[in-house]
Amino acid sequence: MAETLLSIENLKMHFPVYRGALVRREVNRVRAVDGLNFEIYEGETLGLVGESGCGKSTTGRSIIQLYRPTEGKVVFDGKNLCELPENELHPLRRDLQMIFQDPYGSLNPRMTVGDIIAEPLKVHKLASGKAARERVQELMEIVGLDPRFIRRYPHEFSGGQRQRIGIARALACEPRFIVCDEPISALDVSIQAQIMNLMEDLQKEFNLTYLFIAHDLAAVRHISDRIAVMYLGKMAELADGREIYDNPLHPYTEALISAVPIPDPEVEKTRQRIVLQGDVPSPLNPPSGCVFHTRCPYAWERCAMEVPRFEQAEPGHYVACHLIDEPMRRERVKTAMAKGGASKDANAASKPAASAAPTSDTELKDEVSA
Amino acid sequence: MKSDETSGTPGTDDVLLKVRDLKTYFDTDDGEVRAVDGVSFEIKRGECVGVVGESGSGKSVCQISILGLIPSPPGRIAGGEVTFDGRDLLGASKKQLRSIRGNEISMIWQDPMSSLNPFLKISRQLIEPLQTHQGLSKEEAREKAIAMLEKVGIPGPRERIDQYPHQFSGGMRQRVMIAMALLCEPKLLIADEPTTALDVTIQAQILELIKDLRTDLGTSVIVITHDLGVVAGMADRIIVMYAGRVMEVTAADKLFESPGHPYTVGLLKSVPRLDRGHEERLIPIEGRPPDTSKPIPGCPFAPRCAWAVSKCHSERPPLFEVAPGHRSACWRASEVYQARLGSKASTARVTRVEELAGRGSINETTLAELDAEGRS
Amino acid sequence: MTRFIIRRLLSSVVVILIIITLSLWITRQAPSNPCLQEREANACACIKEHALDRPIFPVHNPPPLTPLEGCQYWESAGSLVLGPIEVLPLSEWSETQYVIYVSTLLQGSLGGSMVTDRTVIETLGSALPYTIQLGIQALLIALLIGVPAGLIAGLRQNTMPDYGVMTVAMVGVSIPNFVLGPLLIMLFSLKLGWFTAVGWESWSDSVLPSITLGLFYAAYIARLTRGGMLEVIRKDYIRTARAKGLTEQIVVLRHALKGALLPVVSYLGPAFAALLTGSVVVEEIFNLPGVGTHFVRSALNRDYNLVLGTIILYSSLLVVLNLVVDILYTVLDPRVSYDD
Amino acid sequence: MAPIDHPDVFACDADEAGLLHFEDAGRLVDIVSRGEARDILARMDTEGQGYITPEQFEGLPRPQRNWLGTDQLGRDLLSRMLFGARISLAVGLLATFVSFVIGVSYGATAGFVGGKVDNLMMRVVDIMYGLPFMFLVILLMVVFGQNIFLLFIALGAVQWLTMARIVRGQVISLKGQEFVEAAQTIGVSKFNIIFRHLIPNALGPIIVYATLTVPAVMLEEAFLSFLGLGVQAPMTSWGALASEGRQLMETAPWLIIYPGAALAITLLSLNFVGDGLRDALDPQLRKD
Amino acid sequence: DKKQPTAGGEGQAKGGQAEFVAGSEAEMFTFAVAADPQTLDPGRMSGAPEGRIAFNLFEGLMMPGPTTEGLDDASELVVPGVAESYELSEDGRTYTFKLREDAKWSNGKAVTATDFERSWRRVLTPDFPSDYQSFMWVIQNAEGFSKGEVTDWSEVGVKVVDDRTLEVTLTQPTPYFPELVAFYTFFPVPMDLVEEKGNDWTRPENIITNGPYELESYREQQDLMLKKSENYWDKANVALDQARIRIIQDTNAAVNAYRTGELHWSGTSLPVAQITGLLTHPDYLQEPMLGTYYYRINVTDEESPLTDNRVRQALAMSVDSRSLVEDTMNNLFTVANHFVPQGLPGYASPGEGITYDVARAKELLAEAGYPDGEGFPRIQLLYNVDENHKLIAEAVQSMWKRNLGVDIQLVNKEWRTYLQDVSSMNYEIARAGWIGDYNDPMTFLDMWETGNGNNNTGWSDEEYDTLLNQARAERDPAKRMELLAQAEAIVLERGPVIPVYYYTNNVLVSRFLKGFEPHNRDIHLLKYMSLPEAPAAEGNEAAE
Ligand SMILES: Nc1ncnc2c1ncn2[C@@H]1O[C@H](COP(=O)(O)OP(=O)(O)OP(=O)(O)O)[C@@H](O)[C@H]1O
Ligand SMILES: Nc1ncnc2c1ncn2[C@@H]1O[C@H](COP(=O)(O)OP(=O)(O)OP(=O)(O)O)[C@@H](O)[C@H]1O
Ligand SMILES: [Mg+2]
Ligand SMILES: [Mg+2]
Repeated sequence: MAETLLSIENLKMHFPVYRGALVRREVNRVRAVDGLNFEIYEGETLGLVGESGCGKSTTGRSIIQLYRPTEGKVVFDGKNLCELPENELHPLRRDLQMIFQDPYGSLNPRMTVGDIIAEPLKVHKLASGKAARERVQELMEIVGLDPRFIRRYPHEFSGGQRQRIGIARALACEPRFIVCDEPISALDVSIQAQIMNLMEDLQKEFNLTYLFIAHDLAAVRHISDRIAVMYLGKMAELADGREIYDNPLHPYTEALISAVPIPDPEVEKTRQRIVLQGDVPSPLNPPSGCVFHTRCPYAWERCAMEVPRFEQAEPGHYVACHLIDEPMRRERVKTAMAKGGASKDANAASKPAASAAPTSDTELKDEVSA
Repeated sequence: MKSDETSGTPGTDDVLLKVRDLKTYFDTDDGEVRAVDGVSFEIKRGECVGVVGESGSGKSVCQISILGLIPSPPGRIAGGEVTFDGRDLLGASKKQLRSIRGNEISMIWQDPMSSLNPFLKISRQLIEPLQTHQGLSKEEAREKAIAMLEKVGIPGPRERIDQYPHQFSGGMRQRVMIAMALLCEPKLLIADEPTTALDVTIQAQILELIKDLRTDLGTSVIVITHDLGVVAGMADRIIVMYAGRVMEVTAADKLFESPGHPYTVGLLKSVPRLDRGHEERLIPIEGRPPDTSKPIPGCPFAPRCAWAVSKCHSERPPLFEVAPGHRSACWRASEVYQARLGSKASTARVTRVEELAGRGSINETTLAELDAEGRS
Repeated sequence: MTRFIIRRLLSSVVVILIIITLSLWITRQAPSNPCLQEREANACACIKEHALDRPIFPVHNPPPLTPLEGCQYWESAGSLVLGPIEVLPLSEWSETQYVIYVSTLLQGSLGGSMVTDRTVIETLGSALPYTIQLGIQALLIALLIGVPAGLIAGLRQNTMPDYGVMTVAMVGVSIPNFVLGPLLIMLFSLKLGWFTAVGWESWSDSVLPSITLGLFYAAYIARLTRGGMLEVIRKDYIRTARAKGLTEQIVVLRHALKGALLPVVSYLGPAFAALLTGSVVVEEIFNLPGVGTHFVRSALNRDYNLVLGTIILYSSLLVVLNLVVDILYTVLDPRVSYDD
Repeated sequence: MAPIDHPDVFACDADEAGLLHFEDAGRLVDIVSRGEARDILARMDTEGQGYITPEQFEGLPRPQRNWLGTDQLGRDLLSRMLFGARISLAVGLLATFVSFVIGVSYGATAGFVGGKVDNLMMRVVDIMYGLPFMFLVILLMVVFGQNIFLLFIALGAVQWLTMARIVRGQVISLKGQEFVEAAQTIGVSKFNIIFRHLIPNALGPIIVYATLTVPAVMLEEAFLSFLGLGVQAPMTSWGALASEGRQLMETAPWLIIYPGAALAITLLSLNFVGDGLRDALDPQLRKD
Repeated sequence: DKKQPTAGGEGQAKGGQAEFVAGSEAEMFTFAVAADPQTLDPGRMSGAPEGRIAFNLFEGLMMPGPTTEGLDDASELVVPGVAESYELSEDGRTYTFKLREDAKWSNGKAVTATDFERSWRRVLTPDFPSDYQSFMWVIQNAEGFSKGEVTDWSEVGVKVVDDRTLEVTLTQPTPYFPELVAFYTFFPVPMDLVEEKGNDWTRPENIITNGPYELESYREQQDLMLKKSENYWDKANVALDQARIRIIQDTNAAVNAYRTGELHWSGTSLPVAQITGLLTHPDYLQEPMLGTYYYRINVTDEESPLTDNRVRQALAMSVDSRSLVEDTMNNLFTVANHFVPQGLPGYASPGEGITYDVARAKELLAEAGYPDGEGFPRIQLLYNVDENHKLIAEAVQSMWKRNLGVDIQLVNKEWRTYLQDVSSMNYEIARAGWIGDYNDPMTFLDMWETGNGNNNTGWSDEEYDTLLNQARAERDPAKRMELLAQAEAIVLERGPVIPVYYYTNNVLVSRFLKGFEPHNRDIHLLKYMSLPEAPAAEGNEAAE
């Protein structure tokens, strides 16, 4: 395994909610990211998936210190970024860059492409004047943009081209690590492929490390070496890409993978989909215990009481789930559901609450014995 | 599965919606954008048709045109025919249209966040169509709405019906939209990217829901999306659109197995699949979609097409039937089809589609050439 | 909601207190004073009575306003005192005008006018109903003209009705009301004799002033409504409403109107405030017994107590109005909630 | 005959016979007062016939017209309007510029920094809203003396409140956008983020509001003129002219019509200029 | 026929001006005053609106007569009020007023000499906020009493002989004392009520008056209603039963009100701009006023050329007041060459006064060292915000520029600031106006005495002071006037004043109103007026 580039320890990012007209009091906090522990290796692509609002972006932003985390450490080059003051952080910003989800929104509409790409050069005093211009043109070549477009404004480009501009800007300061925050979800299917290919090529060429955030599991699976699954501000599972697809340990990962539609009617016909019930709880008051227990088909009392630890279940495969301690439970519930005639149809059509509430152990036993 | 059986062979041949040569143009500063440029298709009763294609290919505009909701100006329907249940929609009066909209044809809009009126209670928005179309009293309509909310899986509908949209989560809003669309038990349901705004797990919920409702009510469904995975699981037939035109029409399973159009081929290749290894490099379609504000004499995909011959740039291909029920608008459709089928398939008979003869751009010689090309 | 209102009112008290403080300071910085001429014994007496010759704030140099013998003349440097500030000994604090004023205020009094025999509360009390009625009527006119005009323009964007309405609106915005008022008088009072030219005896007398005052805002509201309508009518939910087969009337009035009016509603607060203060001109032209005239005249007369009273009245009105607008906002837009 | 002290006096109108009628002189002369003109004419009218011929005074210049009439002192309205335009426009632009500078910096800072600072800064604005504008102006007139431009800088300083609110709102909505975050990740300084990224993007509404401020200030100046606190005579402004004119509305309607029209037309055009400027500054609307 | 429009031209007033009938819309006799009365207490009041009200609500020992026109003798200016008659002692210092028996308060109580004595004493109380306290200082020891120097009231020259006899002793002979007594500061107030209610006694619900009218109601910024008093001794001769006094602040509004038939009398004098269209209207009335509009010059600044009398004279001589009056002011006022207005009984201003003489002015200026205005500093002309003042200032500015080559700067300040600048002498030349308080030149001349609070120019002249003092002591009226004329000549020759015009009162008053005579102090008592049934209907039809 390659060297560790970044190590994240107990990262927390809480957004306070204030109230009060004159004297503002903090009344609550959005626990967007609530205690993450993982490492990112040099040269790898770490995929980060999860539903909307689970804290993926917040994680990425906290890592590159766009948000100053509430708690925890982000160790890069032996330095804890979270503790560095702004002026000491400034030189390190070069190494940590970000590509944004929205190719429209992430480019200042009032600046020309040249200015946008040149800005990091100027800020970090890497080049100026003619040199900067040449460097910009070079970067444009690298990402596959016609250097003649240097004077154009972002709106004069297509979505894919805009995303390339964003990539060129990120590359401009020759970073070592790039957070890619859903860089493809705003793009069209056919362009997504272009961008993903480009990113892969650049990674090879410049030995980049990516944190690739997306909620499209297929895309993440395609590009990533390892995949981390998040749920409601917590890490659910982290493993090698193949491993996580073939052997998901966390019920949420399992459901997620089963839910991703496959563009193949044959596969779709035979696939058994796990349809999770209910909505994602609010990070303002996350459920007790395991945050997933409200939607988990296998949940039992313990899940509501006790927060599962994020541990290595198999080599290189980390998961936060009590099921690891009771490996048989999953199978028992599945058979119980099948017996009870609970097909996915029935599930979807009516009783949404059925599986949302944790089934008690006794109930389960009854069903099994019946 | 039950639903799979019905979708395999539509119960009846009866055509519910027939669209012929529909053209919708927008007058913009850059000229006339031909968002929909001669689209024809049919929807049978009880059938579920998927419409795919990339962003801006005219999928939504085409459906909105059917409902007569194209904003005008700048939009206008420049030609074509839309027959719904034997009635001409394009020529219908406003009043007639209103009695069809929301009643016989309902629509689930792309973005549930913005498609519900944030200023009105859910109850009001739900009972409105019932009061308008079925003349129900407020109480009756309300009861019906509550029942429908229950059906689409909103817990505690009696309390929640008096809430405002912002008090619902995205998935629930989409369910409300669906409930609203189904309240009048429409004959045709158009779902415009019903899940793009949603998470995968919620998306799965919604897709299941639509499937089930379709089975229950026997409604015809048009699902618009650019997510091939979504249609793969839902649709009986698939229409592939590109630059305002229909590129290919076929049964869902056929499309993925043996696409008959280079565009479809490219599309399928560029999508990463969860069930395949990630080592396989994606093959994107190079180039950009054409500018629909300029007239395109030939095939709009020709500039990006590896198969393109000179004819592709100059003449617009009609829909050839490459296999029974499988049509493709490509001069080299049969070759493409064969190539994909490999040796398995017999030589496809290239047939000129008679309905589209009105175009008259193809004469005997070109056809003969084509046959010759196909044979070689 | 109640908590929100209470919270807002409490913070308003602080705001008003700051405004009083600043106003007191500013009024005292304004050159001259109410008792300058030989023949202003009344004001001089009043000043003595209200301890206005005491400093407002602990300042280094006692303010230059020291009454000379018999208070016939009052020397004033006529410029801002910007010297270094030195804290007054505590014993003198209770004598500062600030402390005196605020404590009388707490007793519910705004003091007496320095020019007339009446108290500030009496004077403002008799004027306020007129100003408020005028303001409300003008606002109603502005809304009744502005909203429909804006709706028409917005719904028929880039057509003749749109251009027509908007041109009229622009002209409306550009005519100063001291031109419009006399014009209306000339036409409707002098030429046609429909209305009286001055004074406010019956309801009909308030028609012309309300129009004069309201027309500017009508034009403004028309613009806002049009903008709001243009934005809302393109919203997805309007398309949804149409797709449901609703009649155009329901679509516009039930689905679009609320959203289109939001910018108008948020403008209502400032507008009403501006209406109240802006009524000065109209009150003068039509000789109406309103607060606006007091405001200007008291400032010109250096009738400190009346000035402060007017300011307090205005700022309280403003605060309350802004609160009302905020509440109105929640009524209109269910997404806005102050109780999260 | 005494030499004519003021050769420019004779901007007179003669009748067909070329005679200048004595009793008309008052109405014809527009540069000096009418009494003056009459005296001069009387001195020239050697025969005491009540009129003089051009021959009697060689230096008589050609007749000249007051295209838009004259005011009470016989001054040419058109010239006064042209002079008034200088003041009105200068006042409008200057005050707007001041409000622009203060409002934009203040609003952008409050919006960008956010939190407690924002809360505090906006409370200050609230308080300023409640302050008596009239008093501020009188006070400022004294503090700044009689310099009209300084006075209107002061006016602008009062006008910035709304601008600050608008800019703040814009900045708050913009700062959530990804390009701002992008700039932050690059390491662009806060100052540059505000002035290079946020403000240029908020420029549309800012410009529109600024062009609305110009008329607002011009009307405000007119309002001050109405109260008699406007420009210092003999300088004038459109507001002052209109306010003078309103008193003579019936006897001399042109005195209000022309300045009023000038005001209205200018405001109308400014509106279009504002829209145009906004479009011109927005690269997305720029046509190649 | 190619006439260009010119504002304020003489030909503006067109025919058919009689299209409205004054007061046709009013329910009763209605006139306007320009502001809310600051108080209804005659002892404390000052100002025109208050006076207008006080003269009808209250009655002094003497009252102003109906007119000041065509009088030969100053004594004709006043008519008996509460006093049937008075006697003047030989030395001209003691007046004995005989009060009439039937003079009553509106509550029916008799008006007695004690009422006067107590009222006057109130006014003379030290620190009593009366602006006209000094009017009483002609009474023996009154000044001392009011300043706290004399504490024993009995030393003051006011004696109640009996209920109906009041004896007043003056310090010096004061020929205009009867006119002072007819002024509201000398009016009686209901002292019992005053003592009971304090300042609240003037509230409509409390007030007790002794004049021909009673106050019925008062609405701030709107109107006061007067009704004829049943207890008034001369009620038989009071023709108007009721009157409404409307408070109309803006003169434009007043004209509009008049034109819509809501007023019988515009009340206040109307400014030039508004009246030009009505100059030929039959309701237009111009009456002379005892007042002068002038520019005062600050002579205290040693650096300034204005300390040089030649410069002042040059400036004064180059102001063409004829043109100002005739052209700028549309003849609404009277040309002023002197400081004391014309028409004071027994007084003739000295010589030609200041005449328009550009040549002489240039000479004087050259003598002073500024030939053709060269080297003349840019001095400032201060005036307060007002349309008329502005017009005059602009005209004067151009006259000086043209005639002398002197460039001045106009400075326009709002009233209070203007006042402050004037009283602290922070100006160079300032516009001013002076309205006489009584029909005697003294009211104009004593202000230039050294140390007078209204001087405000720093000018002081020993000879002048001496002349005034001589005049004060002089018993022979003719000689006295002669001395005063000499004094005026000094002011005009070396003084700090440039007279511009004499005020006149330009009002609109119904031509059907009887008993409205010209009065040079604008005192018009309702008591003298009557309104025959106005031919309102005819007028209304005439209007379209
Ligand atoms: N600045 C902020 N202030 C308050 N709450 C915030 C802020 N930023 C994010 N949040 C909240 O934190 C949670 C996680 O947000 P985040 O953007 O990280 O989610 P995400 O996983 O990236 O979702 P998506 O897929 O929609 O981008 C959400 O509930 C969001 O509302
Ligand atoms: N109001 C409009 N004015 C001008 N052009 C329009 C308008 N609406 C749509 N178009 C154009 O019509 C074309 C088709 O748009 P449409 O919305 O149907 O695409 P789509 O296939 O639904 O794409 P998506 O997947 O992004 O929803 C686009 O090129 C678009 O630019
Ligand atoms: Mg995100
Ligand atoms: Mg679409």
